[in-house]
Amino acid sequence: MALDDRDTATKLDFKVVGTRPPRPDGIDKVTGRARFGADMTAPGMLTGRVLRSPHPHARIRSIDASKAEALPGVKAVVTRADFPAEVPEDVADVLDNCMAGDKALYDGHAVAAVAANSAAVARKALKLIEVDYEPLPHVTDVDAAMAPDAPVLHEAGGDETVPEGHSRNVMSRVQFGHGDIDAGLAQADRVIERSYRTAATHQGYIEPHACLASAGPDGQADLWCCTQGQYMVRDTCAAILGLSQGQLRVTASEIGGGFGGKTTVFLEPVALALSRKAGRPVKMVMSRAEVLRASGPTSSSSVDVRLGMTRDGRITAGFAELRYQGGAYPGSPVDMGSMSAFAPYDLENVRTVGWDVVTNRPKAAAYRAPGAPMAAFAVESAIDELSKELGLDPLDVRLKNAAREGTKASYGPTFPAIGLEATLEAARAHPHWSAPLGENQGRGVACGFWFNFGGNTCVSLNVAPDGTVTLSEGNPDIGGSRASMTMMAAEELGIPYDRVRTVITDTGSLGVNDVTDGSRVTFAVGLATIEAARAAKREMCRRAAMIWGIDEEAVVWEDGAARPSGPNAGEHPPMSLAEIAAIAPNTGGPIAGHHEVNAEGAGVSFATHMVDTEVDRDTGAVKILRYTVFQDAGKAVHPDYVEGQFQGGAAQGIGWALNEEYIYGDDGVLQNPGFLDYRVPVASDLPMIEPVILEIPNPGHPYGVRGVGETSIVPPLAAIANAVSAAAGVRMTQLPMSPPRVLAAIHGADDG
Amino acid sequence: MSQIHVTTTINGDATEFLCEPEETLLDVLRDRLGLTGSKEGCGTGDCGACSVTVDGRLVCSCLMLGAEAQGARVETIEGMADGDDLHPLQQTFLDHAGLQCGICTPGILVAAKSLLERNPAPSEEEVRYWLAGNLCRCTGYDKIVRAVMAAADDMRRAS
Amino acid sequence: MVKVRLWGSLAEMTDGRTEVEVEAGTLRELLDALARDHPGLKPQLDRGVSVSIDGRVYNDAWFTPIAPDSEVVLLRRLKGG
Amino acid sequence: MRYEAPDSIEGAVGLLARTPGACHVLAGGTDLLVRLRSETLEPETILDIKRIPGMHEITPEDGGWRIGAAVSGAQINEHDGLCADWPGVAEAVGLIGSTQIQGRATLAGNLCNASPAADSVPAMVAAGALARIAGPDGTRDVPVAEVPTGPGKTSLDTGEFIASIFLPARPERSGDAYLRFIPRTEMDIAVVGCAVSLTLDADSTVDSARVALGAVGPTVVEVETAAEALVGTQVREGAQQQLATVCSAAARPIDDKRGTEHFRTHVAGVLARRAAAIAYARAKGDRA
Repeated sequence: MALDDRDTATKLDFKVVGTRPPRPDGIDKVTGRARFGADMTAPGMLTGRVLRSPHPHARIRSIDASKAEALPGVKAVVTRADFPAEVPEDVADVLDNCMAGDKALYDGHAVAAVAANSAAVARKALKLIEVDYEPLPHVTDVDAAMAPDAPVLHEAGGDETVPEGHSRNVMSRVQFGHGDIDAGLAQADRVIERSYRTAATHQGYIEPHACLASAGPDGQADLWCCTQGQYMVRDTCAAILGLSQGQLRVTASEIGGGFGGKTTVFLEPVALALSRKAGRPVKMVMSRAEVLRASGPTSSSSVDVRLGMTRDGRITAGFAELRYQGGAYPGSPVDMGSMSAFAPYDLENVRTVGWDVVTNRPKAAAYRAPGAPMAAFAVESAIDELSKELGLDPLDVRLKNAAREGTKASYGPTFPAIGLEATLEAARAHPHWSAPLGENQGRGVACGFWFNFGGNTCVSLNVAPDGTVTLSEGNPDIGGSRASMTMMAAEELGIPYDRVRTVITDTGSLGVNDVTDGSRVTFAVGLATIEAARAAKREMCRRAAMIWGIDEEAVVWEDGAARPSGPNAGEHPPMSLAEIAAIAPNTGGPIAGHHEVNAEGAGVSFATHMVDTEVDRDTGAVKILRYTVFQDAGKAVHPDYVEGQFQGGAAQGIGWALNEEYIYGDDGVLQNPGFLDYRVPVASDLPMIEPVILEIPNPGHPYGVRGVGETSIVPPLAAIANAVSAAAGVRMTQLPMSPPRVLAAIHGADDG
Repeated sequence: MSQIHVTTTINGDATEFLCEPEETLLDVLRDRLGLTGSKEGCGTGDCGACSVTVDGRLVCSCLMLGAEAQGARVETIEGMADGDDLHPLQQTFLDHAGLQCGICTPGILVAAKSLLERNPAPSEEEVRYWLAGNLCRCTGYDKIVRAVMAAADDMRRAS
Repeated sequence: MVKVRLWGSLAEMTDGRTEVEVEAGTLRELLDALARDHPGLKPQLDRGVSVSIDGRVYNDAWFTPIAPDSEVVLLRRLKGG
Repeated sequence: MRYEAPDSIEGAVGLLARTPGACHVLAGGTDLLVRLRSETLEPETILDIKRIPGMHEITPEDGGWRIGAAVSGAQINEHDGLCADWPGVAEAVGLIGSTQIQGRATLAGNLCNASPAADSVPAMVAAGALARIAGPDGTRDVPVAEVPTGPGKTSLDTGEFIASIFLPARPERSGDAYLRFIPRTEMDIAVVGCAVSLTLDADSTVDSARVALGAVGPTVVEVETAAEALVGTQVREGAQQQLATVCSAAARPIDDKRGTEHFRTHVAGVLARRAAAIAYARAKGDRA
């Protein structure tokens, strides 16, 4: 069902929601007991390893695995020939990415895999597999890949949206917007036109991909893995391997970070294929180098912006052309970038054009608000530069143009109640905005927008005979969602937090749950949890009515107990949840509530970030001095973990802005596949990050909840670029703003 | 292939194991002894998720051979709580939401314990630099640093 | 009849019209009618779209009601991280 | 692969001599284990020197310090006497990797790994340190600068390994300092490094100096023109400027994933002047 008939009366008097209880998985995680992807073992288990292409682009003429197969201890070798020749269209690229077909399309592309009785034997076996490669010309840069004479990855080329005459590496084109750009620019007092570039970055979860597969000749299979969605893994692997979904049971381990990168499969189908062939369980764990070379980073981008503004700060027109490379297969998030680029603003004339381009790099996977940070970097930088040129306050300019309820969004629809203005007002009123700055220091602000999702959700709430409650849900808990679900169930049932335990089930125990992505879990699973609790309450009221011999309608649930209500209910002492549960066998059997929904209709989310930086003019080094995040959470269920999402997104954005990048050599080989040279922020790089939670209730959720997980990575790139540009006295238009790049910009400005 | 026989002490328990020469201490802990609390995030000493102490010294167990543990005293996350009594750091990480996904948490707790044993009153900057070898991708380190400082306070008050 | 706003590059498949009108009372009827009346849209509809109805985004829920005065906007299929 | 842990220098030398090229010395292991894992190194034998007596010790000798080959960075920075004499060497060692790496990494290992970017090597060169090399013919002492001959290559012969590092007695009125540039605040390999060691005369004028640069050439670069720029000065603005100019001129860096040629050349000068100022203050006895 859709949610148009849902209870949208937003609850205000919370007892549990909004407090900060300890998380239910906490003890396991501080004692080392929690079991993550690589922590599971099985009797008779083999070790699986992948052979990867050393070439960025090569035809695979043949693969001879006979020597590897003959090595004592090797139990199975698989290549693409061990997978079905035909798979459903929607998983064809996923399969090709997990195991190359005719061509290896990037450095690190899987070409074969072995299962052996030890890691040492598996390693040795990989060296015995003979692959006859025919190296082909390669391209890793998005603009170079669009050139007419660029090496072509896929002969078939792009879809019907790509105009004639483009490189076959252009897979699709999108365009959004309304109004007349030229007319709008003509009304402007000043127009700027700038080009921006961002490097590809990786989600950088600390836990490498890992799984343990066990498949039998009867078609039944079990898989344990770290993933953002066990149902996605089940359905994708079943489609790739020709298994039935019901025969494959997938259990999600504790997950050591995902950020979008674990919303697809890499090792899982390979492990299942190896296990099926070897007849033994197979465990596979990626090395960090494999994670960086072959799991999904996000796109690198090249974006042109034209923006017109009047002297008093009104944006008269905004145009952006976005080119994202999504690695070796179509599907970069350029469409999302094109929709979100100008979404924070109420513009009469706005247009974005997006190009999805393939290159010889690993297939891009989702990364926290996929596509939006790069677009916001370009647009928010241009707004900042124009504001400064016109001598205007950058927060005032944003407030003057801010989207609000009734604004026709740049991507089409009309906004309902949204929180952007509230974040801007809060930013302007915050002491950070008026704090003094020293020499070589600069302050930057930027706004960000992200969609939130709902999606397929199925939860079950079971009342135990002693009156405690187990909530079963099907979404891996990345950042504390079990705590939030427990809180919402306790709130709704009117019982203490510690009387509820939330567990995450395997695919066999609940209906389909969409992936933990799109900031959907607290919103959608929370909504289903509330509805499941309400169903259980209705049942408990019915049981109480039977006991009291009165109409069901004459019983209400208040403060954790059924109570008679209304003129004909009579006098009965309230019956608590525990009392009703204890006699459930006498009144009709076990008490449970469940809820299944495709929870569509989620709201959108906005944030404003403010950052102070200091630039060392002699070395180009940038220091983050102070950072404040202002974001609308709708309703913060567990404020600690809402703050954690704000802080974590800002930190990832700081890495993206300053030092993280995929560096390819001229040979098309990734030069920095490790945490030594893929430089994520370390503790000493960062200051405290102050989270300011605003609560503008989402009318589409009974408690007013909005998703909060992704929006926090959208503004930092631009906010930091604006701050560094102010501190260095020169506009930075390319990320990362690594010291050599900042120093070169300072020297360029000095020379000019 | 000849395996090496190693006698060592792990979390106070006398322990013997056989290992291949190339196996790291982390491999031994995880795959031979079932102590999977120490995590492998990189295998190259860049993330700190495998942090343990050896003879009181904080190290990455991925950068040490299992054979080198001969005669040593190894402490891992599994030995941090005393029965059901959590170490003050474990408690403050729960109280201050010092973890999100939790994969870096064991390494950070072991590293932070080693810091507080040397420096009972570290400044924020000292905490940040001491923990610079422990990557966390979820939290932005804010609540981690607060949790360590809070544990230091609690431990000073208790002593 | 329901007015449906199209994104820019879709308009190229409908002879440049950025808004089309179809007879539909639910999301399912809307998607069927679009594919029938505007075959140029079919490849994109088959790849999947999201639909904003009065400011809320829907992907699959066929029986979501649509009123004649509803604001209906086709969107690229949303994806998240 | 075999693991051997001899308990004498002679035993170690014997093993090394018997398995030429296929035996690798394990001290702290922070480089060796990374290379083992990446399979860029597949030795027949790993020779752990940590059970050889003296390898873990810092001992006074002739007014200076002898540092065993297995002494960790953490041990060095916990040694008050050594830190007081050679603060620049101590801070250079202390910059190698994380706290965890400090628990294992050694001066000798940093030297033998022969990375042009090794933090401790410029500091040891500026300090005039000697490496004591044990081998089939006994031991020999060589200046640290002569050990690395190129990226990953050393002048050690078959059967030889470094048994200890000797930091000489620190002259009166002298001080040293090491600075490096990295993109983050920790955990990176030096993009440029610079060590300065100075001795002053009675009126606080530089009497002698050594300046060494890291990561601007295939091996550490000792810049004699930089020493000349400092001698006879009180390291004021003009001398610092000249120092920066000659250090940038002496740099012969490459463009790579860690930095550009332009960046390294410029920052070599920047670090030299900053390090010289610190070394000068230390030599004067200022607490810095």
